[in-house]
Amino acid sequence: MAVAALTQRAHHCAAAARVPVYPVVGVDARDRVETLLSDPALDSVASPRQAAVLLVAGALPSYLGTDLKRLHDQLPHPRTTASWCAEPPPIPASLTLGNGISPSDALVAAHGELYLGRRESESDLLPDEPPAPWQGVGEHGQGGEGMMGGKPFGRPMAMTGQDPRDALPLDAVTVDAGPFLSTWPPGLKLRLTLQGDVVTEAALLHPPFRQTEIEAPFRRALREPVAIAELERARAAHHLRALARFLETRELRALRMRFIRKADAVVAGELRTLESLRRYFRLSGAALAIGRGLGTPTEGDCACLQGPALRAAGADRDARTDHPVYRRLGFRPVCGGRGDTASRLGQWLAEAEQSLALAEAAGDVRAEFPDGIEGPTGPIRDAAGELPSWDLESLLTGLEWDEMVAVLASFDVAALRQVRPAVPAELADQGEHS
Amino acid sequence: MTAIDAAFWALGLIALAAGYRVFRTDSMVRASFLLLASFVAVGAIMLLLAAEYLGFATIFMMAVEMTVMALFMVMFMMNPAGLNPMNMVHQPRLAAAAGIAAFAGLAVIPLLTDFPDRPADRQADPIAALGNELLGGSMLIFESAGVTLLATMIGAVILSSRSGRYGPSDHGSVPPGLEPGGEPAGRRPKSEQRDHSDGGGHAS
Amino acid sequence: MTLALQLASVALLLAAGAYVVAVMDGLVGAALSGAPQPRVLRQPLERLGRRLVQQKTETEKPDRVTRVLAPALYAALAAAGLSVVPLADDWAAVDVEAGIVLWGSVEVLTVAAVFLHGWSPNSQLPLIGAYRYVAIGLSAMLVSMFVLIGVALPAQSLNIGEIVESQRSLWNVVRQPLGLPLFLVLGLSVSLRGPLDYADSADIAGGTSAESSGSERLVWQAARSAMLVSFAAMASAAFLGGHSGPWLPGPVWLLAKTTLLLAVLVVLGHLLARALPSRMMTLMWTVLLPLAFADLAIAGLGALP
Amino acid sequence: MTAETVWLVAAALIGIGVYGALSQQSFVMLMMGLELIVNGVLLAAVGFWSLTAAGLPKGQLLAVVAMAVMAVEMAIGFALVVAVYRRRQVDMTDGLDTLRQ
Repeated sequence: MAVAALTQRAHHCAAAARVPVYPVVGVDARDRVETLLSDPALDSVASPRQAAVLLVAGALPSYLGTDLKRLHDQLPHPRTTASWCAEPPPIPASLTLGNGISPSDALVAAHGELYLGRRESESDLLPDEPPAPWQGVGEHGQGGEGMMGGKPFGRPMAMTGQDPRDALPLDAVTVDAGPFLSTWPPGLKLRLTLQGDVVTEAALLHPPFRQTEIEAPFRRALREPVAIAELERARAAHHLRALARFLETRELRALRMRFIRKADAVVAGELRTLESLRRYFRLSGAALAIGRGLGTPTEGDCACLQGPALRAAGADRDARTDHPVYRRLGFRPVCGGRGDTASRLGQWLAEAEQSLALAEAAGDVRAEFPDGIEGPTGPIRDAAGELPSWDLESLLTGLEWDEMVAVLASFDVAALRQVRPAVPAELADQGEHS
Repeated sequence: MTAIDAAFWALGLIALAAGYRVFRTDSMVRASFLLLASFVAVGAIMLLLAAEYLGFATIFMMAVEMTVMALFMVMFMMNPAGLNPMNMVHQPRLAAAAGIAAFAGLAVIPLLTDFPDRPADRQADPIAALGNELLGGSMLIFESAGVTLLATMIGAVILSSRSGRYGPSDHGSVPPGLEPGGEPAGRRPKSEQRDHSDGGGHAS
Repeated sequence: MTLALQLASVALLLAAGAYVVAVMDGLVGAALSGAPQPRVLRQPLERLGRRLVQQKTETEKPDRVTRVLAPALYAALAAAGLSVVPLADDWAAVDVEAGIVLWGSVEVLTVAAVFLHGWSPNSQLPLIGAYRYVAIGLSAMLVSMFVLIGVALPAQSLNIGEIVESQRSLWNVVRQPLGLPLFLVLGLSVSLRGPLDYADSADIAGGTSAESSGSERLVWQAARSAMLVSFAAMASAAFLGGHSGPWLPGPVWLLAKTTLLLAVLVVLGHLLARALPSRMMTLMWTVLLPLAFADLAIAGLGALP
Repeated sequence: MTAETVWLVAAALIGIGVYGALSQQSFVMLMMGLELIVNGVLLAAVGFWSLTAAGLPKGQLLAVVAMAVMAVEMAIGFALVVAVYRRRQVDMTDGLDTLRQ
């Protein structure tokens, strides 16, 4: 009796809790999802094992369906899937957001129903099979081959490989990471060979999805006059969001939320200075935490980059320099960094501050940019040609996992999308983990 | 049987069972932590024996050692849980016989000899006594242990670091020539005729 | 009977402390993020409810024994650490002569528990968390041991009660100014918090607890908070004079000092960025460890008769 | 808990350690056998100190020395494993047959 009452009580408590959401972000959905998850009633979690709601937002290519289904099955019961602007949803979703009622209210309501038993928990989409078949394989049925090799008990067996750092060859294991790993650019999938937490080999299997929501005013400016203030605020918001993502990799979830909320305030024109954000950034020691010289691309690779990443490496290329309106505003590109991770972060912060100052100075000046405009991640033109590929793989080789995550977070999606995958995405072996 | 007796037998059993399982499991991480369990049980027995400092110090030291050992296992064999079943035992009969002989030989001593029953005074402060002994009468022993540990640290760093006397130790290391670019000085190791890629180094 | 009573009081203190930590986390998080949190006082209980009814997930071929034991061991270590802290004059749950050494074992076994927690699910990301935590956790522990020896010097005893007693006239935080800041590093490390969270961090999808849900996660998270409480109590006994203070009864003083340290630790955890493991390692061995030596030297000079 | 029973347990630990050290091929496992032997010695020394030597301080000293031995053994042992592994890629005693040059 007492047990039943307690269980009942626990269910009621659980139903009222913040909704643990694991977001799967597709094409052009990242900013929207981040803004949604900055609602205090929702809690964006780092692992699918901690979530109750799988939020699938934006379009996803169908060849990632198996990855997504596996991710879905990793959520513990009770669980539910919500699709948001994903038409058609790549996996069956019991909840569709965006029909009138606000998405966060819909998620809260569904989560409550889930724990009160008024909504069925979703069953597995894939048969319960080991990530790599192992039972019955090998002489002891453990999936291994002799002393080395094979996939004993479903995990790849480590094999000795060369160490790039001090030539102590330890055992290395190859795993696929992504495409839905939290704190990674959504869609990015890498095949990594790890020794401990050191990446000894990296190959790009799938580039991150396009995220161009913030570029809408810039594309509009190619055709019609748009207020400079609007453009510059959008640019500042983009940079603040990028910094927020980096802060998350430094375990600063509260500050990340602050940056995202401020980014939204910037777009709405409610914020005129980034003084307090800069103070928090400095106080947190985020730049000290990564130090200098991490993730510096070669000179050739730097030349392939665009926008802030290029300017962080010292080049003063900025399409705004030659525009008469910007010249009148006294615009000078911010540049002169060392091209490493810390200078890319500093670049974002400095450019965001500069953009806000420009937005203030411009007032309601409007301008048109028929020949192309400097977007938040690089020049935007009507007839955009293929951009040159650069070598992300060797940039990541030799880094520790945490260093790799920091480096990845210091590039915008556009830069990562320039890298050509080692294997066509559709053909890449379907990996094992989220 | 008092509570202390019961605790002693239980802990003794844990120490022995865990110690034996160390050599019977096929995962080296498990082996490390089984050994740690054995040490923790022995440390707890020491607490029962009123050796408070030694008991906790044993647990403390062994926890560090075994965690590092487990880390080494993962470093050299990065396999999350359980290795491929492997038989890493040689001369098992001889080893078992030697083990039993060692036990029997040692067990005979307490059983046949009549030791005086002079338990330590539980009211006395054994930690202060140990401290006074270490920095008093047995200062020399204590200091030699300290110097030995220092030498160990230096030796361990030199042994495990990459650089040998004449360059990276994993490359064949040879002394520099007498004139620039000349033949290496010193006696030439015999192996050089057999295997050029693997010239004499300091590990031979 | 008294033993049962003492154990119960330790468990109660830890549970209450874990709740306070969760509330502080909510408040500090809300203040820093600029987003007001609804129902800060109720949220920990709601999370508790969810973890009680949520499914406990399984991984492929885990080490079942250690998967259950590691969180339990972590919680037990937190209790063991708190049990040697005297709540009032001559009243600690367990009065051991070598209290400082016991706390040292607690620190080290915590590293072992975290490693086992990451190793047991047979999964890549948790193992990476476990693997790199050992390196950082052991370094932080090394620093803390020198600091604790410095605290034992003026008391001429390894007993925590004696150490509190030795601070009647002057707190250790004044006598050895380097001690408390260095010791706080350990607090963030043993409870896997903020700048020293190398085991359960976001960059590896939750690290050692990336595969845990439901009751397993409940015990683990509760143990993390409990360990922070246990550490704060130990730090206030070692540096802030523990239960000693004028006017008010001893336990109230200890509670106040512990709460203050908890608040400091929670704020630091939310505010400071986690350094790259290699940089943190360098910091520990080239800056913090020499500082710990300096602290020990200061303590030694101060303890000269 | 008498001195005899403590020493019996210690003797059994030493016996298991001897078995382990002689039967294992891996260096690290071999070291574990040695550690277990020292563990037995440690227990015997503390038992001696506590139950028959009337708390003589030298008894504890013996245990401290045993611990130092253990630390030295482990540190040098690991360093040797790393050094040999660097050159030979082996971590098994049988692999050392070819070390003679």
